[in-house]
Amino acid sequence: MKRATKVEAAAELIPEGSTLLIGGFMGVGSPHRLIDALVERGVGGFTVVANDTAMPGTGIGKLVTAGLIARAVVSHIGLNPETQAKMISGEIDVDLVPQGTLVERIRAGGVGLGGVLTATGLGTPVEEGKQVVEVEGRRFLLEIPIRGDFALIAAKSADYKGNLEYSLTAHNFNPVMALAADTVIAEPHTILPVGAIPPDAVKTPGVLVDHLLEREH
Amino acid sequence: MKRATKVEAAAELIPEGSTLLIGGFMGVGSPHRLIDALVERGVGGFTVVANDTAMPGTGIGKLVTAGLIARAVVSHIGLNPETQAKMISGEIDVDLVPQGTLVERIRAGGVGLGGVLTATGLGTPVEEGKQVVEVEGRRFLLEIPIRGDFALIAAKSADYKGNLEYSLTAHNFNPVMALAADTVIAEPHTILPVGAIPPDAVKTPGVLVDHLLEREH
Amino acid sequence: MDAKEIIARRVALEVKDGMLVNLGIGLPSMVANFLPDDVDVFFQAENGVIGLGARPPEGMEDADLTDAGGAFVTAVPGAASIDSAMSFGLIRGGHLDMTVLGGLQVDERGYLANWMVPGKMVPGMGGAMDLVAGAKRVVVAMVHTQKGKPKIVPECTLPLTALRRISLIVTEMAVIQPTEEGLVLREVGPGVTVEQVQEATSANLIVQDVVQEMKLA
Amino acid sequence: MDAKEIIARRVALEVKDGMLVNLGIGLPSMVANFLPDDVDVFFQAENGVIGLGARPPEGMEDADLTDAGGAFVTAVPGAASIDSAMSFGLIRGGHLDMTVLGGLQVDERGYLANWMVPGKMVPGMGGAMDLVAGAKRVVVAMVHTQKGKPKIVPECTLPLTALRRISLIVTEMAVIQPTEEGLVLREVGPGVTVEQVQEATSANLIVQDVVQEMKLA
Repeated sequence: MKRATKVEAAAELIPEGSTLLIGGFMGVGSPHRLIDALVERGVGGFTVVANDTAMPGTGIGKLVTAGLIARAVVSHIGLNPETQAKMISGEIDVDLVPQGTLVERIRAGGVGLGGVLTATGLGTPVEEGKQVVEVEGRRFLLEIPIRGDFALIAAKSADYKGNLEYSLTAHNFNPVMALAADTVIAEPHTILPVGAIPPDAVKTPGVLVDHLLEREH
Repeated sequence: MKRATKVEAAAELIPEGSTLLIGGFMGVGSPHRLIDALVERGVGGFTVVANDTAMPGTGIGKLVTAGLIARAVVSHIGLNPETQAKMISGEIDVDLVPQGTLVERIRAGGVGLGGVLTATGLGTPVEEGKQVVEVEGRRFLLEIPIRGDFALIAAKSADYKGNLEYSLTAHNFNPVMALAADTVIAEPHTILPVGAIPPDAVKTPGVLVDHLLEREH
Repeated sequence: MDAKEIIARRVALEVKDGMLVNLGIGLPSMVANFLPDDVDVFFQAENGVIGLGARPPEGMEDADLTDAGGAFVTAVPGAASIDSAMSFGLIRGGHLDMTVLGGLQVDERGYLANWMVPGKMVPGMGGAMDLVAGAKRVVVAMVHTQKGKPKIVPECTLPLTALRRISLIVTEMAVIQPTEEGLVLREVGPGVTVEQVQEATSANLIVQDVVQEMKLA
Repeated sequence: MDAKEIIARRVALEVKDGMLVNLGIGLPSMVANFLPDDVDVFFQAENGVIGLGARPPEGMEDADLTDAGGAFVTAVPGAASIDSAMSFGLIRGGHLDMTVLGGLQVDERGYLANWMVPGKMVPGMGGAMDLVAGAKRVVVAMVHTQKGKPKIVPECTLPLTALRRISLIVTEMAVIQPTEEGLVLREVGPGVTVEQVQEATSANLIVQDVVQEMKLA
């Protein structure tokens, strides 16, 4: 059983310089209350692994504005001019990863694979510095796992065992990130009694979740 | 939209010598009506990729008894003495693959990865003939994708778009196999009207399913 | 009819019944407006929905249902929610029948560059590299020239998106098919001559006997 | 108390509150019967359920809810259904706190052989290789000797299950901990002497000053 945590207490768990896997796609399905609490607290130097940095004023964009990100491993920063400016000024080190490769690298980190082979990125700048492996005459890039110290994920609902359900396009990176961090903090919209989520509806088993945020007021 | 197919017509689609991915774990979650139709029809020489060969009289065990399997790529044959006897007599060529590696190889085949690296099997007979890849000082086996000509899968329910839901431990290999074959034939217990399965409950999107078996009578 | 509408209408004719299609943000997304009523397709957005529908009526938006550009959408009956691993599993695994993307350059090899202009625009590749590497058909929908400068060039000077020959280029001036032999001019735009296309194109175009005028949906 | 009950009771003491535990078929599955009431654990079966419960009352079996041996089970409140990819993702990814398996041989390196006897028994490795390679703790539960022949040996003569030093051996005669230095005898069974353990063991045992008698749950 997991007692629900106050958002400020959850933010306090995260030391300066941690690697954070943060769910969401352009802010949809991001853990917004946790992000606000991190901004409020002001401790940073984070490496953030996420699909994107959203827009200024939204989701991960707030962490960018607050200057809490030292490094971003993302597929896209096109809609956040602040991230682009901070990349050019050298304030944020940006590592661009193809979206499908990013999610597979995080999955590999979560399910104990030593790496995966993909044709995505061959013949592009993504290939630089990577091992190329040939399988049955075809060339592939070897992409290695990514793990986080913390995964900060959002969910539609949880139960007090930590089982999670997600909603529509708010799934995105959340279920995979729940596998790939030492400590998983989940921010559900609502928390249900144990037994209220049918086994077949669970997308993230509660055993993966370390901390559950209090439900919204 | 997919018109539901009679089981005999579905079995007729499958040529002699095809590679079949067949869902199920000790017969639980196997496409039992399809298997019965294949036995009835008697065309064989199949390569069967599955978790196991169940028991005589159950699921894939019926294909073994009927002599329709030329090669089996499975993790376990311990509970089917017929498979063991046919392996020893040379009638069935058995390729034993660790269960977690088997499901990742099928997934790789389905999601377009050129292979995955795993520590499972290192230092065991599974390592024989395989490429060993070093990543950050650790050794891994390179395991290559598996695909089928057909995937024969079972589901709890479908809609007429082919969207599938699964039940409890009848999930097992079915959702992954649905990704990894040229032609996917799904055998649901029931078929619902389009729209009756909520988007968040769909585990296999209908776009992956080519043929839907008529519901049970 | 403006250039973008010509392009969108022509691309719409490439969409066939039963396809799973991904439309990029911007011009490509206009294609959905010009599909014949009898074409039954599923639109996929890489952020995780199969069965993307039109914009919702005002007041009926859902924060958890957006397209890959973050715009509110609806879900058609039979839609499925998927996470990013499944979304890109479908893309990279060849389950996507067609993707329509914008382009900065396409060259005589049929290679596309569409994700960065070094020193000027580094938005990140997002899902583009996976889409181009993995989709069954890749259709590039773009205006023929950029400020008078040809975008269809002998060899891309911008970083490539993938080492994969795309399937078709549709501009307001021409339909061009990359082949092993080079770029074949298939159709010209309304009122456009072959000579005008050649003038606006720095790549060599293979002109066969019959070059038809575009049909428009 | 027979040998198997001694082993099961002793292993039960290794199960701590909050753990995710996989129990193998046969002897290991008996461990569930001896857990203290105040220990809140989830049992996982590799065929795809987290939160395995006791056998159902007669007439309340469900064909889609079995353990990895195919026996009918129930699901506790808060259970989750998972497919084989997730099941082995949890196992290989280090999310399983403990696995209890049977053994044919364990050697001074702490290596386990438990899946085949060449020329005699080739059931396949099933999930054993992934479990031993991936679980946080691997406990081998087995009778101390096989027809009088030691099973704890200097070096395994049977094919290994994994290149991983297991965590603990529990027999009816002893609790032995494999370490970098070798096999340390931690406890003796009820009424068993250190000398009797040494006689029944062909591997070298490190015997420290204090060897306690097993406590039994």
